[in-house]
Amino acid sequence: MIPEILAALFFGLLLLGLHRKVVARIQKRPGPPVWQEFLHAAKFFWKQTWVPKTASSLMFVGIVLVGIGIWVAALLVVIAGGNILIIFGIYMLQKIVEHGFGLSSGSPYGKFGGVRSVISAASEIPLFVSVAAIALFTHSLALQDIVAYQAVHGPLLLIVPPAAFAMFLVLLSKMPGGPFSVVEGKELVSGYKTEHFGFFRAGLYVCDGLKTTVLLWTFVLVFIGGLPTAGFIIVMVILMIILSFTCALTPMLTPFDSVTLQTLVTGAMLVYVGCIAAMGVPG
Amino acid sequence: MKKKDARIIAALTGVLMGVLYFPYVAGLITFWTYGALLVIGAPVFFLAAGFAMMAGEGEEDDPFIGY
Amino acid sequence: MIAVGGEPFYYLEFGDIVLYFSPVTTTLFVLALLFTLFVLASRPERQVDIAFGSDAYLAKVITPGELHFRKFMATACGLASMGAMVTGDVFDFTLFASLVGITNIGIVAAVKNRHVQNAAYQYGLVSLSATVPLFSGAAMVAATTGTLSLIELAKGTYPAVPLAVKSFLVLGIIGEGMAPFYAAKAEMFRAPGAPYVIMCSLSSLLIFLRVVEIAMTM
Amino acid sequence: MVVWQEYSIGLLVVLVTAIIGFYVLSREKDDLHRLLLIDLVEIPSLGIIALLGTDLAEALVLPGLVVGIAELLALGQLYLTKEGLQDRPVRGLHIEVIDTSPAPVIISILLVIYGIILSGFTGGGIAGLGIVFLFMSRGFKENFSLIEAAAGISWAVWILAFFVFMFAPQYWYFAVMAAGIGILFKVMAKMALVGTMWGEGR
Repeated sequence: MIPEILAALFFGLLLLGLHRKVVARIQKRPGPPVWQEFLHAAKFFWKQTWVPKTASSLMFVGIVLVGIGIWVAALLVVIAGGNILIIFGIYMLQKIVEHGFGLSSGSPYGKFGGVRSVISAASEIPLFVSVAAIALFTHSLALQDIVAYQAVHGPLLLIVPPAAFAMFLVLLSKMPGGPFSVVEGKELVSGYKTEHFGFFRAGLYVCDGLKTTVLLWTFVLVFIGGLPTAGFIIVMVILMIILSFTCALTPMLTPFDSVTLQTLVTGAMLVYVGCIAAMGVPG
Repeated sequence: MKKKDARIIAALTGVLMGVLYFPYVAGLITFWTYGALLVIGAPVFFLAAGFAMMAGEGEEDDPFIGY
Repeated sequence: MIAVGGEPFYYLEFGDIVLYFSPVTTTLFVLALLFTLFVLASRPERQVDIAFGSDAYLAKVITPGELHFRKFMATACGLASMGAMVTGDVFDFTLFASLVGITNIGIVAAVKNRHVQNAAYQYGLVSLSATVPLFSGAAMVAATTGTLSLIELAKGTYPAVPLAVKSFLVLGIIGEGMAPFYAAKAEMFRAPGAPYVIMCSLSSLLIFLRVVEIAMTM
Repeated sequence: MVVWQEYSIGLLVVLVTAIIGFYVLSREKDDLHRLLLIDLVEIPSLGIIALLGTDLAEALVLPGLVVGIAELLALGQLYLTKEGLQDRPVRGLHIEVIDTSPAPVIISILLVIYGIILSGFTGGGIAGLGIVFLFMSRGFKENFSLIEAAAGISWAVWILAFFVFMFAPQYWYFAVMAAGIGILFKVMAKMALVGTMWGEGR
């Protein structure tokens, strides 16, 4: 299992590097090398580190533990073909982790970043509506059942495209520089990350790497189905490039607009799922 | 946390995770038992290693409050 | 049965009150437990505020009395969310949810900050009115099926719970502290005392995850 | 089928009440009035539970009521701190008839006797109401520790009765009596505390 975790971490960081590269090229910049995020993580790990004077020290350190722990757990759940409700639960917990990162230091910038991450909670509601849409078809939320269902009936991407779109928005809301990334607005310095430096920041990169892999992998598993390893890698890279294009070509919304848009999407999804449930599921 | 303690914790978790990998591959312990160990052990190992190598010696900092 | 939360692997029975541990509920339970332990063990941060118009900045310190009260409230909130995670009874779940609402107010009630108190008050009004759909959802589950036990409902032998009743239940939980009503709550997080304030957002998150599981199980 | 129809009609009535309550709540802008109105909105939820019409409903109304009241009290306290009203002196009513005539005493004695006859939770509520009325009309200057102790002991009796139910079911009659009397005293004492909570001299 250790090789899988390391591979997922490395791959996730490379994907994030690719994201930066694509965004830079769209903006006619050369951009950093693809392995830049990995270099960052390594660099931060070998920096002298301490806990700020004003911080709630146990929380400050413990939240890094929680952050890494939950994403390792999420990866294991994906590997084992476990329940997607757990994965999405962990996805939502990422918000708490960001919140904890921000608030535990006592820094005003961290605090505002944390509060923004709480506001971005609206992005989670479309998630559950799409989960409901999936469950209507597959009658199970275990990843292996969903994959087995798709092996018979074809990818869910074609069966429930709106659910895939909603989940795509969810992925987008966790991408750096995306339209819903209110947590990372430039007026907040580094937002919730401001005070976590040194190996704490390296831990954040570990979280980000694992998170990217887990979320993209889950998306591919849920909406496209089982593939050979090389297939997974190719599809995830393509997905990442699509996400990067979306991020680069859309403005960052204000927190209010972001919440409004996501609530509207949720409403549309609710109507859609209601229609499916009312008409009865084919097959 | 003292650097020495951190070193011990890092070594312990690292060795435990490394050693128990073989019984897991051999099928002696279940996926979730080893998984639970990793979920707890990986972050602890990461942080303890960080503390052991790079914990600051001097006075703590004030937080960043602006340029 | 839709095995939404996975098959339960342990039942803890107190008479007819049954707690059950399935993969999903256990994960959520462990998370609630973890953060409750954080609350118990950690000290609050000293929040730094910039004094505008000068170079000065000041750190807010939480007094011991306030600290104890808030620690108690945050712990109670953690216990209530733990209970809500593993309970096998719809009505118990709604009770735990509204208990979480009360303790959430309690966590920030002692903060001497008008914005925070205003936000907590507005949130309290919303969450109190949300008990109407919440309790009536649970009561209507009993009325339409004849049982409140999730384990019995999951077997599929009872009549199906109508969609309207499920949406009542979910609406109640959303009112207890999810978006879009969350907007009333966000201001509460300006309060100093990170470990305690975090319980506010954690508990509502966990409860929402659980209600999704419950609504899909029924 | 008849029952189902009754239930639906009841449900309709309660839901209409709830909608009226929510409408009023959305129109009201003053914080204090909203707090008062929210109590009105809370009642339909208890109504829906009561519509079940079984003894399960009775068991469910109670915790629902308690949670609602607890939330209301918490909000009330929050309102006081929010508006900075804690230090304001509170004065009793001081209506001459109530201050001097024996009527409040007689009314409260009647209520207490009726409560004791009913016994149990309802009886405790009614007897407690009598004592609340007495304390509110006459004022009460003693310390609360005696009432609190009484409430605590009767609560312990109530819990003990439940243990008797569990471990020695053959003594059920004794346990029923103990539980009934225990809850009677407990509710009565707690309500009496409510009556003295905002006494004079603060």
